[in-house]
Amino acid sequence: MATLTYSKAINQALAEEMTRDENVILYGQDVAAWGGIFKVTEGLHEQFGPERVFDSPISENVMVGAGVGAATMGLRPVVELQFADFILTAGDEVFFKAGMWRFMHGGAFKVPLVIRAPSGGSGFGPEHSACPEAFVMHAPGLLCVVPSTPEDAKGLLKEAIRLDNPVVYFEHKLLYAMRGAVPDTEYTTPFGKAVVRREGDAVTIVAWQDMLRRTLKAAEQLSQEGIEVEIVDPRTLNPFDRDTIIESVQKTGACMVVEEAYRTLGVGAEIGAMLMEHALPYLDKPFKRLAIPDVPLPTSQHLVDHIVPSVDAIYKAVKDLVS
Amino acid sequence: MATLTYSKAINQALAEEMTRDENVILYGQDVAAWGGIFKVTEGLHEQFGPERVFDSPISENVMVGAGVGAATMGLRPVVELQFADFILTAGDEVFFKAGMWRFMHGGAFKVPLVIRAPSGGSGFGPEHSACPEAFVMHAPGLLCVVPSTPEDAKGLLKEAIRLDNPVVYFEHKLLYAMRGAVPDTEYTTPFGKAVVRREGDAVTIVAWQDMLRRTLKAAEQLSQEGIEVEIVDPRTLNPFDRDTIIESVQKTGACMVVEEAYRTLGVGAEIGAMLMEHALPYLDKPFKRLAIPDVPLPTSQHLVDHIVPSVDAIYKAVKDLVS
Amino acid sequence: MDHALLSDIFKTSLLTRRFEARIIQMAMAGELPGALHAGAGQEVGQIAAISALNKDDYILYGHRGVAYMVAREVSLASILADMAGKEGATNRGKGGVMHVVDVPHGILGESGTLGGGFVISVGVGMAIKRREPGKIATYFFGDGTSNRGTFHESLNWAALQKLPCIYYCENNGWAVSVPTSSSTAVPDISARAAGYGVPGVVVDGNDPTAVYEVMQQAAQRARSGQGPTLIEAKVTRQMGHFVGDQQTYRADADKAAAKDPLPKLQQLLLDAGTLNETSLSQIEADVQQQIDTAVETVRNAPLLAPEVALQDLYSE
Amino acid sequence: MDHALLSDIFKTSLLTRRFEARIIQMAMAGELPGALHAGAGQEVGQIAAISALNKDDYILYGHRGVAYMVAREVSLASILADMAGKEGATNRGKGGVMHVVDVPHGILGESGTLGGGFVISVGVGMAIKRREPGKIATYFFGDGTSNRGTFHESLNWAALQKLPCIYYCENNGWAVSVPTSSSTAVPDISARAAGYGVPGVVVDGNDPTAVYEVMQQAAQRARSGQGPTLIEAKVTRQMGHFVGDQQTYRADADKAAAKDPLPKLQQLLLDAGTLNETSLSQIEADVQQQIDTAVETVRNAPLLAPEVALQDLYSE
Ligand SMILES: Cc1ncc(C[n+]2csc(CCOP(=O)(O)OP(=O)(O)O)c2C)c(N)n1
Ligand SMILES: Cc1ncc(C[n+]2csc(CCOP(=O)(O)OP(=O)(O)O)c2C)c(N)n1
Ligand SMILES: [Mg+2]
Ligand SMILES: [Mg+2]
Repeated sequence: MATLTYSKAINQALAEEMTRDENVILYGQDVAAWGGIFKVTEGLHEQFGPERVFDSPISENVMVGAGVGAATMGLRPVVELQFADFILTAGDEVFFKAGMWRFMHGGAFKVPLVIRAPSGGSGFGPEHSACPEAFVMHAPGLLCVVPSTPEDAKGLLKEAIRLDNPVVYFEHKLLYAMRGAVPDTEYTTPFGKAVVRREGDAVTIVAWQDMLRRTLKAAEQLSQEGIEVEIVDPRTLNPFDRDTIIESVQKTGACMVVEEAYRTLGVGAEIGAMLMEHALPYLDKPFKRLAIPDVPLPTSQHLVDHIVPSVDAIYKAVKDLVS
Repeated sequence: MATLTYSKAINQALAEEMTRDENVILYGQDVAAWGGIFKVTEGLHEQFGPERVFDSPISENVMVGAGVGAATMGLRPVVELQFADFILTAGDEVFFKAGMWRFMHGGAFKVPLVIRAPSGGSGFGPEHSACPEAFVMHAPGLLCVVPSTPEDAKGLLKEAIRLDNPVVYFEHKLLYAMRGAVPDTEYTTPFGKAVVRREGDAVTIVAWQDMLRRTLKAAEQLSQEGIEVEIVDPRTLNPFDRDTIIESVQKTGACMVVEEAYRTLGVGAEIGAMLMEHALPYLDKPFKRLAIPDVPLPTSQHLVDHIVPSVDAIYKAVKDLVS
Repeated sequence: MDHALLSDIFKTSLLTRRFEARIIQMAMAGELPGALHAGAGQEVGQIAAISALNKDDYILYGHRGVAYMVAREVSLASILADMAGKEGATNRGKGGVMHVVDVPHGILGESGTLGGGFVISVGVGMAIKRREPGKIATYFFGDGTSNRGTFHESLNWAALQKLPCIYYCENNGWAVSVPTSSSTAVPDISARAAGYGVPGVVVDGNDPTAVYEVMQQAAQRARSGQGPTLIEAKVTRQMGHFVGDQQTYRADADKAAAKDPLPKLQQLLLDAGTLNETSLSQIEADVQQQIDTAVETVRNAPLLAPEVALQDLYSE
Repeated sequence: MDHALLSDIFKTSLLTRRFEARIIQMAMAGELPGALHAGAGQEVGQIAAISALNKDDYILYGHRGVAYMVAREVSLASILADMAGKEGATNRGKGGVMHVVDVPHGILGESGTLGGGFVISVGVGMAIKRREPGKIATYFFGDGTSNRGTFHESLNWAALQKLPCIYYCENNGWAVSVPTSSSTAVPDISARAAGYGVPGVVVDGNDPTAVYEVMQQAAQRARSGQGPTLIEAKVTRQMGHFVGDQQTYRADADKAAAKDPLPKLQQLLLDAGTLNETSLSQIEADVQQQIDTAVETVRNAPLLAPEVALQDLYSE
């Protein structure tokens, strides 16, 4: 297994799938000569040429909408939005054209479209920093992916490109530099299968991307005090693997969600409601959500740090819960 | 008390507030000479003239965005989107400009904007039939109103127009013709106060707009069998009155949400998670959600009827729950 | 223009006109939902435009009538089935008459939010440029729809990539109850072509020959890799925006009939002797028969199963 | 143009140039976040344009530098405080340098999503037309931003309502790493004015006198109720898109300096005797002093309290 960064893993997935299938094209602002503002697409323009990898105007609506149209007629576009927040700037195209074009035409089309959406991070301000997963998870017709490791980033993107349904692929800006082992051999990662990142009995914590990384850190500290938390990484939010979470909760009797989305109707809300429907008998502690307290992400880092769940906040929340 | 239709109540609220404050303007497609495609704004163009009530181009982005800009500089625009779904067509303007303009400028502006969004109903197809409340409730900065009676339609709209914050006002298409008593004297209805529409002890049902109407019908049948359900109408989703729901659940020990939004991460998800956080000890029955099964609204009525919670479905769900 | 072709255009227009009349009749009688936006008065131009394209060129349309599908020989029964939510519907109850689709006949559907076709059609253009070179994607849209931001992003995109796309604007002077003059800063939508370096052409949409010719030029341009053309056809909406619209907002509603191209085309063909009273009544009879058969077929067709509501969202 | 005004423009431009240089220096040193998009080379035109407006006219700007605020005498310390997240910040840590706001000085802020200013500024136009007649709203935006759909919807809206708006496009030939030719189907953004029936004017953005004159005409037009003007200033981005951008994508980066209007303006004023070596060094000293004071003020200012993150969303 080679050790790669999260962004290099994405780059490899793109290169491999573009090599495998000439119908895969890639476009977005600055993705060509410059390799993307986050340098994720470096080298692809040179390798696959301007017909398959090209820069686009600042026109998010047509970027996504053209991707849908092209997908219905046999291409497999990968569209890079410069920031995940822009799925709302292209709201009609993401939620209605990508999400519903097949449905409203009675299944006459397939829509193999991937929208790459760099999410989270901070310092970019209210319109460039969000984790808008919940908007996508609520909307019918859109698959939703949240890779947390280089291995998953590669495997889930390769799978996304091969699927015949539209996928919003959230890549977390703060994970781009993360290093991790990636299989040398060809693989894809199936959608809808959560993974237990750490075993424990004290409480089940559901977290992904940067919040997973922070939760794992907090878990180390807690472990030194004899508190072993179980951590579930959903990997995809649609399809969503409830069973792994329910099984874990049957063991731990408690659940906490740590997420970088706005708290109200964040992904944690669905997990809470789902558990109340299917696991009420096993729950002996109140449900807990750590999330953004329903304000946009500010620009100044120390204000951001005040509202994004920190390792310490996760640590404290677990202590409260178990005591 | 006069008996008015829901749409006439909205019309009166607009007329009264425009009379009270000359900064209130109203625009949208077909709202002027024609009085709106749902005839809600009839007579206002004649009464207040073309500078204050005018038709707009088919330009949802600028319709909402200009409303925000105008609001920051002292007007109090009421923008009619022809269909509630279009809040996503104007996604950037609704979620970022209306929701965040004040925040990202450190409170330098007030944004007294009302977006009127005709929701629900059916036969209009996937892009003209949704109840997209959950998108708004998840987003920071947007107040969210879901009036269920002519009285509330008028009182909540008058309040919305007077508030200095942006409000998405969902008016349900199937309620336009609903008749109800409306006070003759001046009044406004405060945000954030749910109302118990029917008292009971069997289960707490949270429902609003057309789903409330159906739930009340189902409650009649259930009552004949000695099952008394308690029905809570939240009236506004942001601010959201948790206490009334929690108090009711403390009495009934069970909760069900009936809504016209997509099930996953619909408003019911937040209610379920909230109860699990704050009312777990009182809950002796699993939580239940009746909602749209995560597909868009089709056009054909009998397909719509298959997926929108019916009086009968509500009746059955309660029977399952209490037995 | 060749009269054989002209009389084909006439026949298809007549079929469409009578077919929509029947749909309206059935809607009034409560047998169908009143979701049709009648194309009466615009169908001659629509059909003339489509007849200038190859049968395998692709079409995205607006909501203004069913001529687009009729011109491409989508079965009348399937269109009725879409409205009735019955077996045989092209979109299986999901989209009704708004989203009639027939890929083999090049009918790629419609966006319910106006102007969605701008972005979808350039995507289709990107795909055919790479996978089916020589084909064209044409998007028919209204004057009001040209005020969507997607118009701008799409035309810039198509012009930049020299996509094989045609933008066919049907300027009927109205968007529901709003006259173009109160919604659009320029009288000619075609003036907007200048912002993208593409040809902008105005044509009398009531003149099938003129329409045919500008479409041919645009098609030739698109096929030879020179990119899109913006065509603006000046037309007249003969009826209300939707079934039952009394047009109380429209002072000149009565004057519309005088501009109806269908009787004019009929007269032209009669004068030229291409048609005569006998052939004409033969055509009328044939049209009625086609419509009657379609109506019968659909009356006898079963409703779609309610569970179909849950299908077609994801491809398995 | 009157040399007193020209030397004011020079002074403000120099102050802006030196101030941004200091900001970059502090960012490189890790004392500030590197969020600035330097306006070097574009500030002369920006300031000349603003000097043609009244002090109480409103301005919405893009992200290209801080000249807009400096021209309106927003305190340098408050701009630094916005970057540093300290007390005295105009947007209280919420928007950093991207959303500097100062309503009393007519600075109405920025949309983080490019082109949001198109829709906000026409709304401002609607409000001042009714509440503060005689005032103008000007929106400064880049060539790349003109490809947003909001450009189209906004210009049609403003033209239709004859709003007192000015659209000032700074065409610097680039959108980050993408040359205008690969993102925009027309070389002149101003060509797009034709689609809205408004004047489209190209001006040399390096020539303050020329800029001043076209802005005056546009302002006169807006104030007299004739509606918006689309001005396109051809300018040159002197530095990278953001702090630290090596511009590896830009072959002609080295040629940019030759087009820098600031030294030209300085030479012109020296040749004309409006400035001399003494007055010039006096100006430089004065500029340095203003900047030093601002930097000192901010260094001594306390960080905003973390809880401020939770404020300013709703007005009470
Ligand atoms: C984005 C959007 N806004 C509004 C509507 C509602 N609507 C349907 S048809 C129509 C008028 C369209 O006018 P035009 O484009 O000129 O076409 P015409 O009806 O005249 O053929 C409107 C406003 C819609 N479907 N989508
Ligand atoms: C809607 C949107 N898309 C993309 C971006 C990211 N972005 C910020 S600046 C920029 C380039 C802008 O180019 P231009 O408008 O020409 O202004 P310039 O930087 O040249 O001054 C881009 C793509 C954004 N902020 N908003
Ligand atoms: Mg029209
Ligand atoms: Mg530029």
